[in-house]
Amino acid sequence: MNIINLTRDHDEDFVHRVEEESGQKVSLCYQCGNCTAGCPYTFAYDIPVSQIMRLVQMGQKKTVLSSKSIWLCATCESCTTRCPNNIDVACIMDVLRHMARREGLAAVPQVKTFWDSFLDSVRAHGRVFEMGLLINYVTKTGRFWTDMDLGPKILPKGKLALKPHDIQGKEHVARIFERFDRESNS
Amino acid sequence: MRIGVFVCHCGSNIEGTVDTAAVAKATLEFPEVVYATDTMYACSEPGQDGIIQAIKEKNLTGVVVASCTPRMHEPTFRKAVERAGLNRFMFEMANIREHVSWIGKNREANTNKSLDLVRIAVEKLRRDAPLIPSKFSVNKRVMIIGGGVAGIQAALDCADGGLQVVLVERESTIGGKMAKLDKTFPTVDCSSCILGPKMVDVAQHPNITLHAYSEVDSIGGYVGNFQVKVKKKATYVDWELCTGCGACIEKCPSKKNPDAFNEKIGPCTSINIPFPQAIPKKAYIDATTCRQFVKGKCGVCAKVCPTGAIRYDMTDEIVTEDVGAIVAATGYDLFDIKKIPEYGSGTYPDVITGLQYERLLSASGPTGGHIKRPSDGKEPKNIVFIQCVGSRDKSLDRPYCSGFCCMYTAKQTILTKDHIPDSQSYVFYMDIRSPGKMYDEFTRRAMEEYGARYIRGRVAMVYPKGDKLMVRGADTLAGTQVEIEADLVVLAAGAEAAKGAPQLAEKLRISYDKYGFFMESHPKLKPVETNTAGVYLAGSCQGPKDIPQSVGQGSAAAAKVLALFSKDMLESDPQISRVDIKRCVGCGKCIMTCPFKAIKEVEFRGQKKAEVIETVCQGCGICTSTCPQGAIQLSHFTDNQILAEVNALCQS
Amino acid sequence: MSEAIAYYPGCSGLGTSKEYDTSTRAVCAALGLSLVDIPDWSCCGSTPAHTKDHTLSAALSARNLQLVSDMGLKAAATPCPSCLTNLRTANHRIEGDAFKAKVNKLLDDPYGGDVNAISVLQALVETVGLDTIASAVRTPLKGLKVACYYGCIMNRPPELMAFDDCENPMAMDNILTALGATVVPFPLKVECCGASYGIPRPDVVAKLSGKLLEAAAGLDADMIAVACPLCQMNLDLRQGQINRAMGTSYRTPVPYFTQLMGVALNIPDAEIGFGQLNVDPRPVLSKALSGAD
Amino acid sequence: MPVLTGKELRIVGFLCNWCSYGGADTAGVGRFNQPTDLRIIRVPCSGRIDPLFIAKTLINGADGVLVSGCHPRDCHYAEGNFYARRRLEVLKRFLPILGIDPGRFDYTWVSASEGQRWQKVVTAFTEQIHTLGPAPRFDAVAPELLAKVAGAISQGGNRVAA
Repeated sequence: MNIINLTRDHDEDFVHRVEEESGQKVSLCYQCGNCTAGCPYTFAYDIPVSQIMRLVQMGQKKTVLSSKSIWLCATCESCTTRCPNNIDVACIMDVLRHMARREGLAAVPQVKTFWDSFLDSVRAHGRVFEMGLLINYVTKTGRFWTDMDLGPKILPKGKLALKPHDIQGKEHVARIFERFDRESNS
Repeated sequence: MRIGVFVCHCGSNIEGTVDTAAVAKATLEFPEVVYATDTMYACSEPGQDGIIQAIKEKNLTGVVVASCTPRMHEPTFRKAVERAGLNRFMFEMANIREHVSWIGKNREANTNKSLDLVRIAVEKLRRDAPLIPSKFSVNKRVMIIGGGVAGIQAALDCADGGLQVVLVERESTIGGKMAKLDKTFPTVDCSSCILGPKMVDVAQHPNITLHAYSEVDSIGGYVGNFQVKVKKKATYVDWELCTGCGACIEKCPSKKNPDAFNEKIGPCTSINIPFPQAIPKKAYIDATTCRQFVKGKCGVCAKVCPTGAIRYDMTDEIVTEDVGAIVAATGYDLFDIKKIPEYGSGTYPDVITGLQYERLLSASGPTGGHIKRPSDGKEPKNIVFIQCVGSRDKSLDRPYCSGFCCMYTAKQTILTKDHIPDSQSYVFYMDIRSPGKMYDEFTRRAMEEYGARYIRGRVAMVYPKGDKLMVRGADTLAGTQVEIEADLVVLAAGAEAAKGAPQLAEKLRISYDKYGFFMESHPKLKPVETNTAGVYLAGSCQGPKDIPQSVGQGSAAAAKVLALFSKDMLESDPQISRVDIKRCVGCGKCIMTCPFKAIKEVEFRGQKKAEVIETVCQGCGICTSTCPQGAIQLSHFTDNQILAEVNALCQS
Repeated sequence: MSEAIAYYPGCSGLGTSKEYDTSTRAVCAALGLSLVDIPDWSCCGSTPAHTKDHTLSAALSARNLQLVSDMGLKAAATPCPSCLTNLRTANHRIEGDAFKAKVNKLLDDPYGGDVNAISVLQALVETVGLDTIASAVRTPLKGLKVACYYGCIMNRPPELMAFDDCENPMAMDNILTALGATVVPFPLKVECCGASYGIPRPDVVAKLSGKLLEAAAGLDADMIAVACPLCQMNLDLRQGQINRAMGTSYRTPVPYFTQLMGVALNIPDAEIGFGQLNVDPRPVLSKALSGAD
Repeated sequence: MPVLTGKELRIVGFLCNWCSYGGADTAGVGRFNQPTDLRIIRVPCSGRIDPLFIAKTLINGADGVLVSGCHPRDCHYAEGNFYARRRLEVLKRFLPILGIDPGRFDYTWVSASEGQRWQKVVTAFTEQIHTLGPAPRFDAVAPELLAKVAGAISQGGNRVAA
């Protein structure tokens, strides 16, 4: 286990960024563990959410942003709802993902790929084209076995349209993404 | 007037951000200021001597001290100037610590502001007149409100000190929360064995009058002479005749009412005596469940009562008690665990409070001291204790620590092992708070000798699975989620202010905090006094306390009352309203607005005039701002004085 | 007839949760709740958008809220909790002027922040009301034992969603009770099913949804009624995957609550769309309703 | 020099001894930083505050006046703050007649335990006055007008009459 030198390795700027972007005060956390206790994903996390909060308090930017946990949080709001100090923990997890993206980190790449595929679909069609999303995801990850078993169950029901329902104003939606890209790069 | 100004450094507390020497020097420009100096600690012995010496040497006739809040040291300095031969009301303070040096670090602004505050103190002092207090007699009876262990202790100490005591208790028996406990920490003493004799002492003490099943209705008067109206709620039993034999309870056909004494985990009859050691041991009828009241017919208790004590037509009665001092010892109530639905309280019967668990442990409880879980009466093997339920929780507006839960939970794990040797206790905690003599050792014993498994973390939810309760929590030390299949879940419900506490505080004219706990006069130095003279506090009504702390406060409050009553006459505060009868037109508006009925109408040369009753006036000044003529003036807060302060601040 | 509410079906309503959309429309029409389609609505961004950026997420939602405003309406209802969360979060964040300006910078038509978003479930309980629902019942669901599962974000966090109890919501329970069904006290009403991890992390869904199926079976529920397309897909379509992963053999029908309302209100089968589900509820349903147990 | 020119404005507070003065003390003990503009005049009870004090303070050149007493029902003198509330409400309505921006006066309730609340109150009120800026200089207000206002307010202050 690494020794953390608290005089040198405490990234106060990181703490401030998290607080600013989430609107939450991380010093309110007294480490009761209620978030970890209620989190349905604790079993899948590499760092339990209460320790993510602790590491944020300690300014451990690299450890936090490289964790798998931040990509496995489903924003189910269990932590936020039950936090005795009214900290919006789920929002902090969201913000940590934003920061990880900016640092080019994604410890669970297939989750990021799936989300990106989803947004690509929205950008192209104005709405999610589910079949296209799946094909896009499978192509990007090379996980060709993904949900193959579900095909026979779902295709005959006509639920998965084979062609996208583009909306008329899809350019409006595309422009939202374009402006967003421009704003984030400026 | 010859005024001296003393600007205190208060060590570095003031001097750190205020140039006290510059303030002192500048005040010499103020009218009638003939002497000014800065001083290290004005309240210390050399500091006070310096003031006295200056008064004598410089022939000062008035003194301003610029230091801390007058709420702290005004009496100290008034005594000092009196020792130097001045009238003690020829003194004013400027609060340059709490209101200046402690709330900002800008030395220039603070120095400037301090000078302003001295300026208004000087202007006020220039218009002060010497005042002489008058004396009034004291009624040496004391009322104790609340018959828990704090109130019992206060009552016994006052009564042993020779005072007449009136003890008022809301329930039908005294004993409070302590009477419900099985054992006490850290000695594992039997609670009713140590409290019971004290309760008997109350009953037998010739100096104590007990009004049980009674509540304070209204309070009038002031220190030394309060009039308290006490509502004696109808018990429907003539307590003069009731012998406490229990025949009525045996025969009462309404047997399935939730028993408040047993924290509603057991049934009781509509006519009841809460527990065997009850004081007074008298029966009372709960009219909300009694068949005679609900259905209009029954009458069984009246038939079986050997002394004919049942009175269905009894009504509430008001009695007036005249007392000279009041001790509030109204205790606390438990946090309502239903406010945390994820723990399933209210939904799952086997999720209970710590106090309910005490009743399950107690030999006089509903299970005769056998731990049986409420749902099916089975003996639980895995028992989960959850701490801080309604404590240290901002989201529930209960950010404070209730103080005693850590200790009673440790005790309960020990008792659980004693009752059920093959049981396993689990305790979810955030921090163990055990600062008391033998307290921490006690929690260690629970773990080391009794094998209680302590888990550092909170519980997110409790849900049923078969006949078990799944407890899902976290072990933050291991960094993992944990699950326990529990048979019984005990919630360490936090303490909150007793129901009705704010209303009682308003009757007593004392302050309470945002949670309903009563405010002491000073958090460190006047823990049992209030800001209302003659009203004292004891026990958990001021904030959560364990038994020894409550008992200590009961004795402390008694000592305060005994000290107050050691004098036959009290001095009234002379800062009261006075009528200029030349200006008074007898309109009577002041009489109507005075909250204390301290102004009366008198005839003066055939004309109606107002007159202030000196010892009744409390000095609020409402009359002064009501009087259309400016004829009634509150001494030391006259219109002229306040306007002089205003002008001093507005001059540029 | 109550005031019209704009209707936002959400992307899955056109695909994987078609039957939720058709049954919702049919039930609301039968109960006199007027839902008006939002012309040319677009995706709210769902989870992927808010995990990328809050301004982007709010802009994708705000485009739709502004379309509602253009219709002259003040409220939009959506059957999908994920859409609902995004629409409500956008509204909440836009209360801050700085954030609002950032969002409007991304939009063609700026959004004023004047449209409230609610769930179809809330509209049914609060606008239509339980009494009206009860009196519209033609085929009472007597004998049917249902576990109501709300999903994790229909009611959470309570400050944002401002509807029903966040730990023990009762809206769906009350509706099904009004339909004549027996509702079991399902303790995991708001536990997460695994959400959108079905594709990237099916193991996670198997574990979480498996727990829900187990709890419902433990209470002898005939079926689990749901209100969320994602929950439905995880519990129903992936039930086979779950069984394989957990070594179980559940065949628990997981209909939308609006489908069960459709049965009680005698809505035509085509609009109820039971045939669209993986585990067909009809056998269990007819068995329960016929009283043969 | 009563205030620091260019930095501070002239703000006068009237605080009851038992609650708000204590609350300001609690704020000090807790080291809750506050702007330095406010000067506090201690009175026993908010019921002692004659609305004319406030009018005169504003007319004499103060930029703002803040009154604070015990929370309703928590008055040390039982009902002083009820009288205060009635009178101060009336005063608020009369300030524009005197040509005074009503934003320059406010009243609030702060208990002795509410140090943090006091900090917030002082900070917010000081900001409010700084937003309004220095008060315009008054040419002498006609004494008859002041007397008229005084009469109206004292009517409002009398429970029986009102």
